[in-house]
Amino acid sequence: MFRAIYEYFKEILLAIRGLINGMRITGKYIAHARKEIITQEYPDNRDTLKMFDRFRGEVVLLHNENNEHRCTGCSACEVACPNGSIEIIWRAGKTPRRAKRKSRLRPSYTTCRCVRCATCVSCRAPLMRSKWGMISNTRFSIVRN
Amino acid sequence: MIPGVSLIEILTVSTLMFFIGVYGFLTRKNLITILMSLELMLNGAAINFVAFNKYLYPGQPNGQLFALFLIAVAACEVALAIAIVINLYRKIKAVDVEQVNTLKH
Amino acid sequence: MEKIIFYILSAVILSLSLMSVLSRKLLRSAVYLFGVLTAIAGFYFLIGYHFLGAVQLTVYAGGIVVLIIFSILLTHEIDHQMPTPEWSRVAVAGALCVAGAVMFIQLLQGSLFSRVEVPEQSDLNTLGNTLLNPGGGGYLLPFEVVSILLLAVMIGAIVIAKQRHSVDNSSQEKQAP
Amino acid sequence: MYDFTTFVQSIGNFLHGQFSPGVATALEWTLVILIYLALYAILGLVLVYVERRVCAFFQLRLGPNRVGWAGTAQTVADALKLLLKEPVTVNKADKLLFNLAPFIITLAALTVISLVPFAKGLQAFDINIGLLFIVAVSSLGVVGILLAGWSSNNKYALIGAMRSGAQIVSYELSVGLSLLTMVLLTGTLQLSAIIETQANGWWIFKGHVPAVIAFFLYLTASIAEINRGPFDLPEAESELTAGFHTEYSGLKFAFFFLAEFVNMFTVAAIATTVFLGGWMPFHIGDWAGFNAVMDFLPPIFWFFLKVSAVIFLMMWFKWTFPRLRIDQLLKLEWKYLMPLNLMNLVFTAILVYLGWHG
Repeated sequence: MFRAIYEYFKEILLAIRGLINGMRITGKYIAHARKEIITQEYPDNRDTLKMFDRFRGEVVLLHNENNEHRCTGCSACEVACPNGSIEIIWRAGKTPRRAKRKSRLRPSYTTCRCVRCATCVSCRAPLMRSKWGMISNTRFSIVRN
Repeated sequence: MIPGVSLIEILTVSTLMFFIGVYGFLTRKNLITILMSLELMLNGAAINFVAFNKYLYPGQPNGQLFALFLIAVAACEVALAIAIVINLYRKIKAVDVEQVNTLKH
Repeated sequence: MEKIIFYILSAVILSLSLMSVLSRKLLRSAVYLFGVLTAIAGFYFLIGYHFLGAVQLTVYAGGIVVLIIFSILLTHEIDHQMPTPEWSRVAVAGALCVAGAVMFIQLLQGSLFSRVEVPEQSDLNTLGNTLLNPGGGGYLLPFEVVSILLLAVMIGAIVIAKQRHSVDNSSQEKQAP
Repeated sequence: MYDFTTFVQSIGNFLHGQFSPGVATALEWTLVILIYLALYAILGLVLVYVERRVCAFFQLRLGPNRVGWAGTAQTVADALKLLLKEPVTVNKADKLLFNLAPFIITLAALTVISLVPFAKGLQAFDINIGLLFIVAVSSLGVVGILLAGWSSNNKYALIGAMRSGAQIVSYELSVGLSLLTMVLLTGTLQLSAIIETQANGWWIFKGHVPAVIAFFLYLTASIAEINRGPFDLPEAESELTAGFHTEYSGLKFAFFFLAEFVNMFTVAAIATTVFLGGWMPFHIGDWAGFNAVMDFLPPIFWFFLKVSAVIFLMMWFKWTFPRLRIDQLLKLEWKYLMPLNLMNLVFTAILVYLGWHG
């Protein structure tokens, strides 16, 4: 009888101690909330955010300072891509000589199909790079031509 | 008392409410609706207690106390009735009074 | 002003109680009953008995109606509609009720109530003192009797509504191969 | 001491001087109703924003910080979105009850805040049974919840409503009992009179151990009564989609949402009134200078300061603990809160009988 009453009150006191412990921990969190926030406000801090080297994101075609790329249209990336998100489109020119020109080359890249495996990057090293940058405000920017 | 309202008007309202309850009690077959009609009748009676207290003996709280006891007894009655209804539903899957026709199940 | 409020309240009470009795959907009639009880609490507030009005709101509108709604939720489907009662029953009951109501109202019109003019007191203190007074017009004994009644009802309701496990177990054992 | 009684009376006198008595009363009522509706909307908007920000800080996130300065206009944008949404009604629902349910909940929440004394004389409805009336009216909201769950014709909504009903009906007892303890100490039910008794010290300091126990029991039980976390299992998102308001959308959903947050304010306001001295400033014994400085702040400021402290405590509580299971919830009420409350009540009764209370 007295044993049961003792156990009952002991249980209550232990519960109160547990509650205070839990609230102390979250209280510590909110006291240091300004310093320890782990959220990244992503598109705003794109310039300062450092990502690790092995990060894989959207693939981009590298351009030099004259805004020219060195893609020859070998289709190795198209072959390597597991789910067909890259497609090399040759625009049909009037003559075969003009059809071979680089400006007529149109690599199409669909981000919504891409799984960011970066298999395509390993084909020709300096041509493509896997880069973080997957954010789009409109649905038209999902397909890159 | 309410200025401009005579005792007779309040009693008329409570009488009409009581007889509406009686009508529901006689025509309904569902146990829960019978219970609700009973509540209407009880409330008509409670209004009578309160009105008589206010209009005839405003110095004493006796009518109020009767209404209080009435509310307490109504709560008891509803609790028991609902226990019975749920038990009945468990046994015969219905709460109609006409389907309760066996003495022991 | 009080007169207008009284007429509005009595119209609400009468129309909602009629709808509660006549509605064919069960939960709707419970909601109309809720409206009636709240309006009666409003009537108590209007007449100046605040304590009684608050008790009416707590026990009736917050307790009994919730119990009734619970039992409806446990025992009915949503598209359940009660059958209309047969016309002979409606006729007999309606005639009885109308006759009774007319008779009572006739009686009321003929009667004279002698009003006693007593200066009103602060009602909550007298109410509490009378309720817990052991002698001299006090109501301590009914109070205790009601509390014992409440305890008995609580135990009784639990015993009635409790599932009997022993019966179920024996029936299951019989069915088992 | 700032006093609003003369100010309120002068408005009443002005109206009665200008118009006939009936019109003046009607105008007064309209004014009060408009003020309370505005207060309701503003409270909802502010509390939703504060809740989201504070919750984010507890979880080391940022919370809404895009719309307006530090995200302050976020709730306005959300409210506009909810207003413009289509009010969908379920095809097989009981239309009348489906549309009635949000209004019952809103009415209950609004009626309760009409009793809260914001400052001396700044109270719409100073009734002599105030505390009992609050307990009575706050128990009406459960009818709206049950109706919403039933009339949606959805099993998740029905289960959520049943859980909510069981929870509210059982936790109401603890709320009532812990307030009854304080009624024993104060000796009155009227809210303004309860505040008057705390002129020489708040009850949580003056009422010794029983008042402190009653404060924490009241806080726990009323958090459970208004379905807030960690007792928010009627609307447990991971188990019941959204509980009783699964099928609601647009404005009707906003009513449920607002009522929940306004109920939070009401609970904090009643705790402030009964335990923390309402609009009374913080005084320490005989420190005349300190007390004078504290008196300098207007009472309405003190009231809202205390209310926001209690609300912060409630949010802290919510974002610390995981959600309870239904059997744990009912066990907490019937095995721990109720007996503790009863013991506390008897203890307080002995204390008051011996005349040892402040």
